[in-house]
Amino acid sequence: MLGTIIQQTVNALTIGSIYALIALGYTMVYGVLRMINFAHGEMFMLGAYAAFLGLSIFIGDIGGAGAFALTAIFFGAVIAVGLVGVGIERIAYKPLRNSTRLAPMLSSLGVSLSLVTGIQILAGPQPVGFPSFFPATRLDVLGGTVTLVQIGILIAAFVLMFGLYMLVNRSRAGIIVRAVSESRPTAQLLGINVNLAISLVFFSGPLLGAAGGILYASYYGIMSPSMGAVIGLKAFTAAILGGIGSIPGAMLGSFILAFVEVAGTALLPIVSGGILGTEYRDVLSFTILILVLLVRPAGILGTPVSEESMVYKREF
Amino acid sequence: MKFIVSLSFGVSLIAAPSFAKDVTIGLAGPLSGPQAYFGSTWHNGFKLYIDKLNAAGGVNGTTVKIDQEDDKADPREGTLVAQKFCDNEDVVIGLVNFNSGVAQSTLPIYEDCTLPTMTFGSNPALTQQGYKYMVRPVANDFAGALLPAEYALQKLGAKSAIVVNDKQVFGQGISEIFGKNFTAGGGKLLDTLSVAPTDVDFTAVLAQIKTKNPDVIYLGAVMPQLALFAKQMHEQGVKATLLVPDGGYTPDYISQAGHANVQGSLVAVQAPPMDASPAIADFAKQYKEKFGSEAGPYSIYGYVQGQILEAVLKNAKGLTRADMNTGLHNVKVDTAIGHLEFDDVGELKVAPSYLYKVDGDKFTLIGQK
Amino acid sequence: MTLVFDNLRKQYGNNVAIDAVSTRFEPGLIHGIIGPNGAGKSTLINMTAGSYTVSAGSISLDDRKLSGLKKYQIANAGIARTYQNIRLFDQMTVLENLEVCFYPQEVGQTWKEVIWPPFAKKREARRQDACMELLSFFNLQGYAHAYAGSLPYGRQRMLEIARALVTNPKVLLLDEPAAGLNHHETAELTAKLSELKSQNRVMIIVEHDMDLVMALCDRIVVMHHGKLLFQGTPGEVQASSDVQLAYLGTANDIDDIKAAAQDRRAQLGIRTRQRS
Amino acid sequence: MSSTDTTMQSIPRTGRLVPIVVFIVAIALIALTPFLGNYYIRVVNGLLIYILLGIGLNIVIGYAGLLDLGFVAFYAVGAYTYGLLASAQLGIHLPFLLIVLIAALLGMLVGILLGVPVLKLRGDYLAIVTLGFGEIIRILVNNVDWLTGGPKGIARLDKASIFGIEIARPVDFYWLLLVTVFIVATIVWRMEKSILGKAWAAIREDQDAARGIGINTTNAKLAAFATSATIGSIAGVIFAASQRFVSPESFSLQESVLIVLMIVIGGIGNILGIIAGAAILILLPEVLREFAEWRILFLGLLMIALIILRPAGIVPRSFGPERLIRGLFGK
Repeated sequence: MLGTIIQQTVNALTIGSIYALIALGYTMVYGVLRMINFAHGEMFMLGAYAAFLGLSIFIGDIGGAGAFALTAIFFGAVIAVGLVGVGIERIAYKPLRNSTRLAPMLSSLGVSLSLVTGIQILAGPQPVGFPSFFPATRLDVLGGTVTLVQIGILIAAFVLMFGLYMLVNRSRAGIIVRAVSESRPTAQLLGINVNLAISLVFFSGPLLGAAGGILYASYYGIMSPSMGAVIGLKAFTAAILGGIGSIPGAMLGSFILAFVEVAGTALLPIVSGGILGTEYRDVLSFTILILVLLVRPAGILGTPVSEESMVYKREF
Repeated sequence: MKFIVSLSFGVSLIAAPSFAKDVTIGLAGPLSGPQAYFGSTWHNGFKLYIDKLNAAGGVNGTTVKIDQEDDKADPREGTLVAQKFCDNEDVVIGLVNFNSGVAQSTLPIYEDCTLPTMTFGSNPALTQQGYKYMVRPVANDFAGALLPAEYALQKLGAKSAIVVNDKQVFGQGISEIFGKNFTAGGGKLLDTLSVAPTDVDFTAVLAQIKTKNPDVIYLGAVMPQLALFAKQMHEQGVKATLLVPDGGYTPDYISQAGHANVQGSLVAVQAPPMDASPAIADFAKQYKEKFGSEAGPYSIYGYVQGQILEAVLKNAKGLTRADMNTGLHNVKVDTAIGHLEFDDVGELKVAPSYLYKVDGDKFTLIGQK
Repeated sequence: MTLVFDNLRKQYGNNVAIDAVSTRFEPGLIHGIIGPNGAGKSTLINMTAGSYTVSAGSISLDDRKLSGLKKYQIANAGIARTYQNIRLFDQMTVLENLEVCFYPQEVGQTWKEVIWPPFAKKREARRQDACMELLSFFNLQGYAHAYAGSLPYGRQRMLEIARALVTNPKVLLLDEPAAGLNHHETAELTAKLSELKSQNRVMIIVEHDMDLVMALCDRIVVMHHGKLLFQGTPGEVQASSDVQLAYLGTANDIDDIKAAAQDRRAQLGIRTRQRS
Repeated sequence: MSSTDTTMQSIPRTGRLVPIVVFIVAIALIALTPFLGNYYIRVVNGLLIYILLGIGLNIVIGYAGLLDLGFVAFYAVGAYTYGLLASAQLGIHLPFLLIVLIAALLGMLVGILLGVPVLKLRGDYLAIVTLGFGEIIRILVNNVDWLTGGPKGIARLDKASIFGIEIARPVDFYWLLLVTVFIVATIVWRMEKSILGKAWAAIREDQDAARGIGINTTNAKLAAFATSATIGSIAGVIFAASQRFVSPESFSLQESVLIVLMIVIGGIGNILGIIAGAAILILLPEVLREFAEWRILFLGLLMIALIILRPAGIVPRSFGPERLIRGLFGK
């Protein structure tokens, strides 16, 4: 029993940390542009494909690759995707910055569709096996089974999230981003380079998402053009749950969602006496999301919008 | 009228006037979206054979044209494609619908326009609705799930099983049949679990399965879930033997799951071993030469459907839809996967079924029926 | 028809924004609420209109308790307001901005409007006549079919007041109506507001422009740090030593302070730019 | 008043040419369609169903300004109502029009039940919650096998008939859909012009100010939600009757998103815009069918281009049915 609990906890933490890496991108973009970036799941997918391309060009056989080469490819891939993110913002979202809120969101849907289909045409629609960045060693912890890959992912995700935390809270770039999130007009008035802040966000968000994608592909051993859609939706749900716009909220929301999913799978059949099977897991997640929002309409850590301080009169 | 038609839709979809010695085969399957891989590789198998056929001058001088359409695995798109084939008088046979769900919505349309089809959807219900213009050149799920259950009980000595399915028509159907066969044979079904068709993480389900410690697990799903499940099953320390349906009969199953993770896993397929007959080995080689990639899990069926078509054309009295329908129902043909003929409702009379075990990098035949 | 504040209190966490305010606003008079920034003037307006909840005490109109009602119910009880930052329905025409105010009275027969075009036509004509009359009063009739968001700022202010007046409210709350207006427009506003004075209406104005307040208001409430400091006629207010000490002494400086703040921000802005 | 006349940005008045051309083309297309092949009629039928769905969802998104990403749930309610009440699944075989009525009421009820708890949420939170409801309904439909047939769906639905006339061929559905779209569009357009429609617009522009002028926003939003759900449900019934098969695959999140896209690309808040949007997103992939996945790539890029070039949609909000009619009759 204890073994199962440990095992399930590690499972949830692993999924949660991948969700968190993606959710952060949603929440940061929302912070500066009040926009839901539906193409963000595709950054996750691009990360995996970029790393795969790097691996096949520079290494060929992963077995012979040293840790340094792997790290270099990892960072090369995530930075490349970060730049793609900045480019996409310039082309597809920037012209719409003063338009309705729906316009950039739907433009991002177009970007998402184009990227998925583009990769499908370039690399084929089929799922492709992805080599593991970590040795596939199983550990036995008090009867529960934990793999080295899971621990590696946890460490990598936490290092990245800590890095982001330091960047946002301790660096000048972070101050600029936070100022723009607080209020774009005021930041503009204060002479802050708003474009720079937005570019920073569209660089670091996709970068983290791509990192999530590489970790994910190497954990599950597979990647496919459509991999970003489902996980992107989940990460977005997590970001909303935690309070979109809030960076700690995105992380908290991700881990809560992951634990709810694992608990749904593990406990739903038992609690409901077999009436509700594991297939109702997503119903449970969405129900909890809805209940949380009914109590806290702006998510767990989000700041509720007071009527007189509404930045936007129109919601969309 | 045809002029207006093409004008108003901005593109001419009307086939050029055909010579009497041509037939067109309508191919419908998912060519875009997540299932595109299955649809396109299945169709490629068919194209491979037809190109060979045409290069050799056709059948009795009749060459075969292909009209390949994307149904996006969506019932609504499927009906549009079906109607398109129906309206095009040159189309005499439809090679249609990878998904049973799509077939359910298109079969009535084909029936209405008397266009005979070779249907790929393997759900048993399809042939039980009285359609007169369909045959199913693949074994239905009854056949597909019988052999693994028998093998598990008799050869593996399994006493308990857990069934996992993806809540799709195919996955749920075939795993239910496995469950029934397994229980009927004296085994104990500990639990039936469902996952979402888009899931990639099965760790939570597996940790629960681990506590019940079944002898075998039957997974009713398709690739890549089969590989993901096998990999995570091993990583989560679940010791049971994994049984999977035909989707797993591909090198991807071994490579994507990781070599060590699938050893001993059983795959039930309607196809004989790739190296069992020279025909299949030859097919695999030709496919790779032509398309530059390994054959997909269902490519061989496309190839076999080409062989069926050849036999039908050989013996046909004419080239009308009615002739083709008669031909299909009466066909007796030796194909790459064995001898095939159809019964009254269009089901295979003898549906060969084979069971393989993953052994190293290969699938080893361990049973057949 | 008297608006009564009884021991009113507003609290955010430990922060008390309004403390023990009791006063009465009589009809037929124009009431001004003044006080330095942060004194709680706008908070009073927002509480009255139902935008903010009341922490303790009560607001009532005659014998009807308003505090605790929902915002739309308060509006339907006859309280109309304008906003510090103009809040018009930008993508609706000027005429529609006014027409929509008939919703509470007319919504019950929407179905009849939908299925019976002549009824809809008659109703629309009646509605539009009433609105056009009001628009003429504010010299906005020429804009009737323009989108409200496209109007010049000063016209938007006028339109917002017109919208508040469509349903002939018992209480009219104006939150800094002169903010952002030029001298000419302020004069026009002063004239229109004094014309609107009526025995059937309580008018309350929160305003920084002291000239306008002193010229227009019959009675003034002075707020300071969330408390009611003084109330009386403009003359009494100007004469009060309390008010002079707490407020009027710096009143002339408010603009200076604003300007100083502007400078500070500008400096900060330059510094930030240099940094980044 | 001449000075204000020149400064104001009044709604522009185009000549009569555009309305007359649009009208003639529309009439010609409507009249020609029945003479086309069945395939083309089916394509047009699909288009009409999406127009119907677009009109329904537009009430919530275009008029009331609420982003609903779970609209397909109501479509599913209608489709399964037909599936269950006109098939061997429960052994019930009710007439088509009765089912339309039942589905309309049921759609409205579900709309209100879903609306009551969620409508106090704002913007993006409302969007994700409606998305969640859409997914919940789809998962339920996929899993309550004893009722809905689960992933297998319900096959062999009854042929529809109205007053003894069988509605089975594509051309029958064409006329049925055309009449339905016309009636629904007229009703919805009149609702938009009514005082309720103006309240929706006020909510869209500024919820708080709308409350400030006495609009019970919860009720007005509920009315929008319920009307939209009713239309979605009716579209579902016709869809099920024309496919004679229902399964959960038809009610994925992508469908909801597609309808939102249709509305925004075409011209939000405008019935004519919806028709334009549907034409692009439904007809274009059909026309480009032979290009397989390239057509999807093209569609994606086209979406970005259209939104950037015309963020408010192809057809401006001001060019609505009213302008069309005015242009035609020269008023």
